[in-house]
Amino acid sequence: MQDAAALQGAPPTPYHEAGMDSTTPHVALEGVSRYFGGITALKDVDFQCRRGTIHAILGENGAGKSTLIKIMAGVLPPSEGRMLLDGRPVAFRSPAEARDAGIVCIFQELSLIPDLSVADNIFIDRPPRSLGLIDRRAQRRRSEELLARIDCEDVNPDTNVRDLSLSRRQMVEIAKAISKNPSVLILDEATSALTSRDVQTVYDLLGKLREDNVASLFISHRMHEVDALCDTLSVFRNGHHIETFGKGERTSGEIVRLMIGRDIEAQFPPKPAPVAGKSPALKVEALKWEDRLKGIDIEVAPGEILGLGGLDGQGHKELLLALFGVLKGVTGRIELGGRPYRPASPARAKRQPTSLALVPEDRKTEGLMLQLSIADNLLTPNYARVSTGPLIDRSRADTAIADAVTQLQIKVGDVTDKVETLSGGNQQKVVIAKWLIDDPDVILLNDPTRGIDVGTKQEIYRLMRQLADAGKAIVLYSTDYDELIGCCDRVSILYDGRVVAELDGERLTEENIVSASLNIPGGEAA
Amino acid sequence: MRDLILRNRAFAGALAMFLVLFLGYHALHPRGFSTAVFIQNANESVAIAFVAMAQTIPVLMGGLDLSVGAVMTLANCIASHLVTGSPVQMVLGMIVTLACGTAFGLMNGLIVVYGRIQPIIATLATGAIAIGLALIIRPSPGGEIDGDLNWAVTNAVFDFAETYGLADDGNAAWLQPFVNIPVPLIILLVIGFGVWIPFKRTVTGRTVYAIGSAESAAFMSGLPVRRAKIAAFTLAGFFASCGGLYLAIQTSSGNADVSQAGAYTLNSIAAVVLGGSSLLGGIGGAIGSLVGAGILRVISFYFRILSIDPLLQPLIEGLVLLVAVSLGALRTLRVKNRLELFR
Amino acid sequence: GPSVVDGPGVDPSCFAPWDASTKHFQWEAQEGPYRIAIVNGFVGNTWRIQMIKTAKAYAEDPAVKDKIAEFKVVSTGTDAPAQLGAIEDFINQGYDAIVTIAVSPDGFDRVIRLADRENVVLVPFDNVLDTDAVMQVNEDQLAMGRMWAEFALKELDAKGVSSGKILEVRGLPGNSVDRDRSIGINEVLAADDGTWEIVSVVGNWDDGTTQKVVADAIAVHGQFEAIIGQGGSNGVIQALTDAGHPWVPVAGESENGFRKAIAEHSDEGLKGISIGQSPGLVAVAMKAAISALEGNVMPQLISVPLPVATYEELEDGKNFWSDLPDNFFTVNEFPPCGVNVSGPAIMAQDETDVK
Amino acid sequence: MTPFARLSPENRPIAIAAIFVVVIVLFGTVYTLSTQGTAPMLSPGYLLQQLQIGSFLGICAAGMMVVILLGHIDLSVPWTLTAAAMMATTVGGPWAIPTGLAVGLLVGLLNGFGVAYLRIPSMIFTLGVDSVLRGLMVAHTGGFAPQTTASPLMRFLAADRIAGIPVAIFVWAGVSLVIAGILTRTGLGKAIYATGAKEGAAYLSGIRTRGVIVAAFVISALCASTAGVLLAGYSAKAYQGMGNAFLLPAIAAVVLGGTHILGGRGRYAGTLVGVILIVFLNSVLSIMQMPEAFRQIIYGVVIVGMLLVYGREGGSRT
Ligand SMILES: Nc1ncnc2c1ncn2[C@@H]1O[C@H](COP(=O)(O)OP(=O)(O)OP(=O)(O)O)[C@@H](O)[C@H]1O
Ligand SMILES: Nc1ncnc2c1ncn2[C@@H]1O[C@H](COP(=O)(O)OP(=O)(O)OP(=O)(O)O)[C@@H](O)[C@H]1O
Ligand SMILES: [Mg+2]
Ligand SMILES: [Mg+2]
Repeated sequence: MQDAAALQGAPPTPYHEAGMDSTTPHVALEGVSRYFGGITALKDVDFQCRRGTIHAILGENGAGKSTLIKIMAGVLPPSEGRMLLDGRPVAFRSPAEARDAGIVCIFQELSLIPDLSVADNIFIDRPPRSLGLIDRRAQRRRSEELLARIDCEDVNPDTNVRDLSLSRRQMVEIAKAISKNPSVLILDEATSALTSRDVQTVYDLLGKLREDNVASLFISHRMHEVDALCDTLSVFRNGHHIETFGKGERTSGEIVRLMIGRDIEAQFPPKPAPVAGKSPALKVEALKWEDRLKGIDIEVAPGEILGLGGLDGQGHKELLLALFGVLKGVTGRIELGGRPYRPASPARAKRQPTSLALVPEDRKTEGLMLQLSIADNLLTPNYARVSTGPLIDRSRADTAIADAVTQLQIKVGDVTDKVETLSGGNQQKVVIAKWLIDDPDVILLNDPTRGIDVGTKQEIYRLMRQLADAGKAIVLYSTDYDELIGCCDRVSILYDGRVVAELDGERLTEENIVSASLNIPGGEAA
Repeated sequence: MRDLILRNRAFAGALAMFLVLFLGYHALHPRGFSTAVFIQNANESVAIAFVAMAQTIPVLMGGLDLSVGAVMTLANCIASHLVTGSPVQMVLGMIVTLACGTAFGLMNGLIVVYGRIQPIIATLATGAIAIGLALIIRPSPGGEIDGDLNWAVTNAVFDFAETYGLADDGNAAWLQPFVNIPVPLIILLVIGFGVWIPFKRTVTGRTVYAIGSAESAAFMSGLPVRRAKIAAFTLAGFFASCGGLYLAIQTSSGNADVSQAGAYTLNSIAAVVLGGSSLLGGIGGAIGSLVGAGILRVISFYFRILSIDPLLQPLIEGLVLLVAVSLGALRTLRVKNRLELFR
Repeated sequence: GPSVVDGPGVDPSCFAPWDASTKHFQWEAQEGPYRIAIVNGFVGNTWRIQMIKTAKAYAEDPAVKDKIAEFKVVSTGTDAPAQLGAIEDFINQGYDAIVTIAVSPDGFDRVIRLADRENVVLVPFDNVLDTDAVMQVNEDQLAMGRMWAEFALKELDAKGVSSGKILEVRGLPGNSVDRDRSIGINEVLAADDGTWEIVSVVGNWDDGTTQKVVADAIAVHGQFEAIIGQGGSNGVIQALTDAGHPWVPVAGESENGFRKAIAEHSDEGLKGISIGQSPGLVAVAMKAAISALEGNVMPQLISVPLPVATYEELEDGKNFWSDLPDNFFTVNEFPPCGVNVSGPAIMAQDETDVK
Repeated sequence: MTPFARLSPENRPIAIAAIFVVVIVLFGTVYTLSTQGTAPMLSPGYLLQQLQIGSFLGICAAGMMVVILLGHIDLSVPWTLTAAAMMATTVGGPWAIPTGLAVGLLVGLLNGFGVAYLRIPSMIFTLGVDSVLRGLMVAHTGGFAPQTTASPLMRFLAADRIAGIPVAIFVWAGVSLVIAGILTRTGLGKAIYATGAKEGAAYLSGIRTRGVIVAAFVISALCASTAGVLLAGYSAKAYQGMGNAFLLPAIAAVVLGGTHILGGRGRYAGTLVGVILIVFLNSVLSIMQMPEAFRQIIYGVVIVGMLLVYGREGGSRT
């Protein structure tokens, strides 16, 4: 592994920022390392951040970003080194202590309580009180104010968080964070599921906070968000702090190279020319379910990648679950490989002659069994495939696992390690790989690159295209417009449980996606 | 919002079930709707209701306390030695009894938090310890609890006043609206509401719910997770010892009955479920469990007024319990997204 | 409540006072027929089931049928408040007499007070109360313990054995019956001039536990000269058989299986004595309740004679039944009381075809 | 504790429990040597006899483990065991054992149905089933005098010996092989772990999790009924309440063997060691004629103590 300076061919640019140089940084880490057993998550990191800036932290999956902010937020103690707040050493033993010092964090794995109401969640640890007891009315009123501040008037403070979509939850999480009047606000991939409208709200918010002299730390794998927003950028790789620089001092290409230690070629693999007249592998007509799907028509042919776009909560998730047999009471016509198909259960879906696979939304609860080994996870859908009678054939199982690991280049030490020891990107690969062993014909992907670094994303894009070329039909839902445009042969935009537009070729542009997503009449033509 | 209603629907359903059963019983009873029968009903329900409330708090946290019955028994045995003598001594005895039970709950909490042992197993073990201690304290049943206290506390307000010569021997005019209320009911409601409702509206209480709903999120949100866990088990110990203390006064004695302790623990879980709390945590409340305990008791009341073959009674009781808890399954049938089943 | 009066009471052959100092009660005579309830505690072992069946059968007995207007049985489990509640409920419902097996020897003060206030006759039997404020029916547990031990010593003496290990199998810990029987046993053994090492194990009165603990004890201690078991006697026999332990004198309960074994092996050395706490006690208690309601003078504590059978007295078809299951309790009748519901009659009610 | 640090989290409890078993046996030996001058605990005869009695618990625990791996629990074990034994002896003859096992099958299906299809928490559904079974057996015993004598085959399996070794131990070994085989070698076993670890994820992976749950409860009930049939054979008859002594020790054995009570983790070898630990602990306490009160306290302390020694749960705070 080259070090950063060698890579640049020049010593690292010293970090400077107009007018702020002389002040002590608000938060500073000195020589911080963090080990998990044998794993080094952070090594000898010096890091500073200042008030009144928005500071991006960039790096591949597993670079140590989350670990860094967990140390700052009191979730994890550092193994070595120390932390300074306004020049004074501090050692937080819990998130509560960090919060008392003004450091508030929105964690990657959200920290909302599903069975409590939005208002309860926003004021979870410091509710307004009267006579020592929680004042529910005041809490509700102040929640409404906060939600209004981030343009979320549509969220009722009395709703249970369980009933909110992921993007609404992220917004509630943001409301909760700002309710604490932080001096340091940390967002760890807190915008990963937000749609562009909400992202804009968050940008505005962060801008205002900057004016209020708050230090914001922003972790995201979406480069364009970082470009648009941040004053200062820090790149981490393999637990090392590689470099910190000001906005505009590096091109995106350079940043990516700093992050992954090499250049990457064009982000998306080229699309093949469309082949007409193939009979669809999956054909859906007038699919309805509850009040979420109101008559969906889509079809996708072998070799094709169909994108699903649109604002969050328009029925994408339900569509994929309905096809996979998870939902009850689905009506409409579905054909798989030309044969009628009635979804009943995932077990049935995967045993169809034209078989289905689903990479679900949340890999931690729906995709993986975190405490089981990588091997067991990979084999979960495939035991029938590697068994003779009731008994598992060990050698066949081992081959299948080895093949999957090589095919997806999953970075594993030992396949008997628990899957929770993998970084997020590699976990995601495990979810995809376990289905590839099953050799499905139609692959349903629910935002498979959420929270995945650029390098890994690119691998996944390449893999999707390879699978399509090998004759698979792919349905890809993504919140990332670039991804839809770059990857998909065609994109269907969903709005309120219906397909409102189908875009392909020339018409597959960000503008068209946005206007169709908002269901602006005629917008598609614009 | 929908979920909020659903949450209350479980409680409302429990309350409705209780009322139907309870009113039906009184309608069939030859002396239904009389003070004597209310007193009897209340007396019989206090201990199980306290133990059910005790069980609720760990359940809300997503755990189970298998020691509640044993702690009740332990408190019962302690009280049988201490609640005697002069009024001051008796009050002191009661305080010590409650303190012991609470301390035992605290110990449960400390083991769960600092030993990082799953509550169900930790309390399975500490429950055995509590029973062992109870057997040492009271190798064979007995005790000399004050007879007046027994009579005063297990009757209506009037008898209480009369026994202790309060309010003009219970004849004071201002007391008249209350004279027919059973004292055990008052004790139950005062302690139940007086402790639970405030607790629920503290950050610690809310944290108990949060832990049951999503523990790591609770921790990340800066909630006092450890403190809440310890508080939950401590409060469970307190409620369980209230049950034990009442039992001691009610029976004027202590009895380290192992099978009774086990039965109370299991019934407390059934009461919690009948009362609409989720064993997965995060949903429900102690007041629901109070109602759940009532349901459990009323079911058995029916055997006393209906003519049912005595040898079929256990079967019928089992079936009714099974059907009652299965009513919760109706919710499952309505679920349209199967992923919601897997919480 | 009852007034305390001078004895003697009615029908002393059936309602024998416990001892000379036993006081006597008399209730105001009430018009029959009566409403009688039985409040059982735990249900789920053979003894209790046999007891309930006996109660039901006795209520149908021509001698008392006309005196009973309504008869109800409930089992409340090992839950003191539930049992107290059931008793109180029946008092509230206006029942005339309540027969009960107490789940605890204490704690009935309140219901006794209520029963007295409402003139309800409360009759605990079997597991009785530590009080002299109610009329109770029981066998003398202390005497039973003594008799077991005396028998064992007599048989050992006859064999010429004067030292060795004696195994005592105890019942449910914390129960007063267990305590009294054990006191009786140990009193006699201690007073004997032989040198006995007493090994004591806890069998909970149930066959399985008893079998296990006896088997363990044999494995550890090798051989016993005699075994005195409070209950679960079938388990004692089974453990001896399985371990190939030589037959020795065994004192035990009145299970049919135990008596079968004694009858079969007494020649080989299984000198046995079988004394039982009879499920038929319930009938005596019911009869006592009715008698009290009729205004008769009743002893406060009624002693039911111990139904003893030694190996010399066993007779198939009379005090044991070789063709019936092991589990039921043989002694069920009390002829002086006119309680003639026999064990086989109870346990084979519908069984004519099964046999 | 340091030598254990290198063991995997699954194996650590097993090793520690095994060492504790040895400690118990040694302690018992020292005790008997000092009080009676003999060392029965070291004699093969005594050990075999203890294991023979332990085999009933062992078989119950094997089934219980499968259910616990799912994160569920089977509280109906006591009366499943009793009902199987009572029905087996009632029918008698060659059909005794099949009848007993059929009872287990039915109970397992019922439990599985309630938990998997109605989605009632197992803690409460199996409790209800237990009391229904108790009610059925009370009614059964009270209806007419059912036959309670074990059939000769039941006697043979539970009480006889082959080459000096109790047949019951062979039965236990057989059950152990089957369960261990299912857990490690079959898709069903893997599906049990997967479902226990995260049912939603397992379901979305195409595992029929409801079927898996039913299967696990059937296995548990079959084990309980096997134990019931054997126990009736050992006692030569069936009786009310014969299962009461097995529930908590079975759960304790599973947990002491390192199986996680919330499911997804655990090895069968651990359960085996856990059973042996409990059996020998009982033996020593019996030999010492320990009063019930102290027994209870010792059980509690041993469970808490062992779990503390096993160490804290994995790093994550979940
Ligand atoms: N609790 C833990 N136990 C073991 N290893 C851990 C733990 N937490 C983090 N790691 C390891 O530390 C390294 C850094 O993880 P970290 O979460 O900081 O990465 P990240 O930069 O946030 O990645 P991502 O972009 O995927 O969120 C990874 O290799 C990870 O495997
Ligand atoms: N209990 C644990 N044991 C071992 N490793 C852990 C544990 N918890 C977390 N990790 C490691 O921490 C790393 C970071 O986890 P984190 O929770 O930040 O999400 P992530 O997996 O990095 O998500 P993503 O990359 O999709 O953003 C993971 O890669 C994982 O390897
Ligand atoms: Mg991260
Ligand atoms: Mg991440």
